[in-house]
Formats: sequence, structure tokens, C-alpha cells
Amino acid sequence: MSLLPYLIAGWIFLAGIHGMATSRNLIHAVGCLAVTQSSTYVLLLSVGYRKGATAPVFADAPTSATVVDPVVQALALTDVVVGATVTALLLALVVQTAKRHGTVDPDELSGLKG
Amino acid sequence: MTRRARLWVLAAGLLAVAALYAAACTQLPGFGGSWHPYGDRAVRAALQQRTANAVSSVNFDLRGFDTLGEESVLFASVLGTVVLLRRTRDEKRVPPEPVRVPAPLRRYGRLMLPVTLLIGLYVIAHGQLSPGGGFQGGVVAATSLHLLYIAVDYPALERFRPLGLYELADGAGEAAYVLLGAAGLIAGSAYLANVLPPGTFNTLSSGGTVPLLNAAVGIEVTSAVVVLLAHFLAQALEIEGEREEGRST
Amino acid sequence: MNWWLAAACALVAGGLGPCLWGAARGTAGRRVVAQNMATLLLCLVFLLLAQGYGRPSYVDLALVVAVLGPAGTLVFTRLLGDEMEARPPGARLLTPAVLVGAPATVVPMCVATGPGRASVKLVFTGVLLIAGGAVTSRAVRRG
Amino acid sequence: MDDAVVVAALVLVAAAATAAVLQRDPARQAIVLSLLGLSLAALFTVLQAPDVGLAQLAVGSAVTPLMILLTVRKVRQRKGRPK
Repeated sequence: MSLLPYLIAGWIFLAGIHGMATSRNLIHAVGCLAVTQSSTYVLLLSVGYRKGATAPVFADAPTSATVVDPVVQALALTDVVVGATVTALLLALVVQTAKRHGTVDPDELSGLKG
Repeated sequence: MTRRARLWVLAAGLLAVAALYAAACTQLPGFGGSWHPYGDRAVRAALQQRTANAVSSVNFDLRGFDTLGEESVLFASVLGTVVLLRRTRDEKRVPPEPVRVPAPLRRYGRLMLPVTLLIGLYVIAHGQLSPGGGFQGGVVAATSLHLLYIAVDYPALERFRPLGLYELADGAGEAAYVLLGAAGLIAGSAYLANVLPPGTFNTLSSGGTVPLLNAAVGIEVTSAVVVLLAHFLAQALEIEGEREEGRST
Repeated sequence: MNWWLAAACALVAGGLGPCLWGAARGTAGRRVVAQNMATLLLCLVFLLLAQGYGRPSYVDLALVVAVLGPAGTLVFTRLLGDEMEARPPGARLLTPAVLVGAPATVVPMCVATGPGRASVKLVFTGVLLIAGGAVTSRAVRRG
Repeated sequence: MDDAVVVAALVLVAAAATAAVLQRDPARQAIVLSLLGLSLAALFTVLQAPDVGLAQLAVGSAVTPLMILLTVRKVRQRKGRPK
């Protein structure tokens, strides 16, 4: 149990990388990148978890409560939203690629260059 | 390299990463352990600044400069997307064909727009107290506008969404964050220091500069998402290109 | 032993798990139905977790998913409309699930919290969930 | 009991991530990605991070699927045109 969350984060990371490397469609590859990214959130929040503790939000909890680590939560939180805009940027690149080359298959694209 | 060879290289790389990562995991502090030196210090500092939501305190006070970096990444990626998805000279704008949407769905869309917008604003405004803040609430507020597209129709969204204004607000949100940081310098302290009085714990005005920075981020994220989606919508529904004859193919 | 958490756990394993199975295979219509069911169940999971951990502020998550979940499903019905079949399997389950699930979760929680602002918020979330569920299950069937 | 919820959410997230990678059609992948977002939000909440859960929910439920599906439509529109 004390290793399971870390190993699952690793599994998600590897699965995402595998998907990106074997992808035949750039939109699919961007989706796999989003999966890979989510592994970092799982890892960060698992590191910050404390058994039996509650969220570091004191609006409805006594200030003496034991809480989980807010620092990793702040890191993950901003990254979730910024990650989505970066996904948008990559999708925009895919649209441009489709316009320029008429295909979104990475294998066909590398053939075009040669 | 052939596809087969590439797969072998990938498999070797993945296996090596898996082995190294698993070895590293055994050295990490156990899941759910009670040793969190940074967390404990951050919580103490947040309570000292009378910010009930320690996560917001870390984001907008203790690590405010880091969030400025995140903001800039967001701003830059929106800028990049806008540049990539702009209409080029050889493309023309064709109004999309109207879509028939059933009446109950239309009613739901019109009714839920203000409700969702309010929930978004509520999440932004209570960022320093309860879970939420500018990042989350901004996305909710931006989604509310797009109920017009997904439940009513595209022209309704276009009428309701002055895009130039949102592009301006995106920049204004980023600028407000930078300038609020400079307020710390003017007050004779460090950049992005929390110089305002912290107020009463667990009230809307608590936390000094936290609610202000939170609002700046809320404005920026809302307009950023609206601008992003506007360009994707325009590309997918309106813009049709002439076929680029013999160019780079 | 906390019964709220036990119920949440059962919903995650027995509700969201099958939804994932449904969303990962089959026709486009069936997948969207599974996605819609998942948003409805997730709203209930958040409500149960809020009660189980004794943190009323977690209800905000249920509130957000009650409005954004239907919005997400409508995105799919709007943009995948031509790929979806007219009456996807499982679509008939959506309305009964939300009509039974939402009151079965919200009413005991209101009883447990007692009258006040918190229970008004719970009822509001329940109403939004039912409205969203009704509209999306119609949209999915027409698809 | 806490542990059981955490394990259930973790397994669900792992399954959703694997399923999302295995979907080769981007439009169908978007549906599974949306489920991955929902499961992640549930996991973050049981890990006592409602702030992060809220962010994931806001982004993953409607905005990301909308962007992916619009990109799919744009790309298909170009492919579908007669040569």
C-alpha cells in the first residue's frame, strides 16, 4: 500500500509515453500527452498525502486540524489549468500541420521531409 | 529506422525507465506518512497571513512569483494559439449552416448560462476561503458562455461574446498581476510581497493581496479560455481554406 | 466505519468502473451514454465524500460537476451527433438513475446536516443534477 | 475505510489512463479522456486535494473535449475535401 500510488503514477507515465510513441494520429498523440501529464499530478499529490489528515482549507475545519501538504497541491493546481492551455497550443499546431501537409499521421509526415 | 526497430528502442527505453523509477519509489517517504516539513511550514505561514485556504496562500502569497511564471506560460500559449489559428489570406469565412436544437435543450442552455457563470464567480471570489480560486473559477465561467454554442447555436455565442474585449481582458489580467507585484516594491518590501493588512480570518476580505491576485488570475483565465475556444470554433465551423496547390506537399 | 465513505467507495468501484468499461468500447452512442452516467454518479460521489469527511466545503465540487458534467455531455452530442445512433443501449437507464440517485443521496444528507445554508446548497445541487440529467438523457436519445 | 476509497480511485485512474491510450480514434479517445478527468477529480478529492480536483473537473469535463473534438472536425473537413 505504501508504494501503490507511486507505482500507479509510474504506470500512467509509461502508458502515456507508449501511446505517444506508437501514435498514428497527432491528435491522439496530444491526448496521450495529457495522460502522461496527469501522472505528475498523481505523483505530486501522493507525496503530499498524510493518512487521516484533511484538506489544508480552514474555512470549515479547526485551525488545529492535521492537514495534508498544501505546497504540492498548489503546484498541481496551477499545472492542471496551464497544462490545458498548452494542450490547446499543441492542437493548434496539429491544425496547422493538417493545413500545410494534408495529413496528421506522424509517419507520413516524416516521409514528406526526405 | 523501420517501425519495428523503433518499437524495440521504445520497449528498451520504457523498461529502463520502469526499473529506475521503481527503484526510486522504494526510497521515497512512504505514502500517507507524517513527515511533511514544507507543508507544515506553509500551513503555519498561511494561518499567520490569515488566509483560510492554505493552497491559495501558497499560490498567491508564499510562492506568488512562481504563479507569475505559470501565468506567463498561460499567456504565451494563448498568444501562440491565436497566431497559429488566425485566418490567413487564402482562407475565407463561411457562415456555418444553422443547426436545429430541440426547444428544451435551448431553454436549458439559456437558463444554465447565468447559473454556471454565477457558480464560476462564486468559486473565484471564495478562493481564499474554500476550495477554488481564479484558475478553477475562471474555467467554469468561460465554459458557461459556451453553453450558448453547445445548447443554443453558434450565432448566439458570437452575438454574446465581444472577442476583442476578451483579448484585452486577457492582457489586462496578466498586467494586473505584474502591477500588483510592483505594489510590494512601492511599499518598500519585496516584489509580490503581501503588503496589505491581512484582515479577519475566514472573511471575504482576508488574506491581504491574495484576493486581488486571485481576481487578476480569474480574469486572465476566463478570457484566455474564451479566446482559445473562439479560435478553435472559428477554425472548425467558419474558416474554409482554398486548397493550397502544390505548396509543400 | 463511516457509511458515507463506504457508499462513495461502492459508487466509485461499482458505478464509475462499469461506466469506464462502457465508454471505452462499443458504439459512439453507448460511449456518450456511459460518459453521461459517469458525470451523474460522480456528482453523487462528491456529495457522499463531503459528508463522509465532514467537510461541507467539498460540496462545491458536486455543484461544479452538476453544471459542467451535462455541459460536457452536450459537447459530445453536439459534435459527435452524426456518429451516434438514435437510441443507444443504456440510455433508458439515465433518467431513472438520476431520479432515484439524487434524492437518495441528497435527502439523507440534508437530514444529517439539519436545516440551514448548507442544506439549501445540497438541495440546489440536487435540483441542478436532476435538471441536467433530464436534459442530457433526452439529448443522448435523440443523438 | 479511507484506504479502500483511495485504492478504488487509484485503480480507476490507472484503468482510465490505459483505456485512453488504447483508443486510436481521437474522437472516441476524447470521451475516455473526459472520464479520465472525472476519475482524477475523484482521486484528488480522496487525497484531500479538493482545489486540484476542482481544477481538473473544470478543465477536463467540457473544455478539453471541446477543443479536441473541434480539432478533429477541422482535420476531417480538410481530409474529406475532394482532391
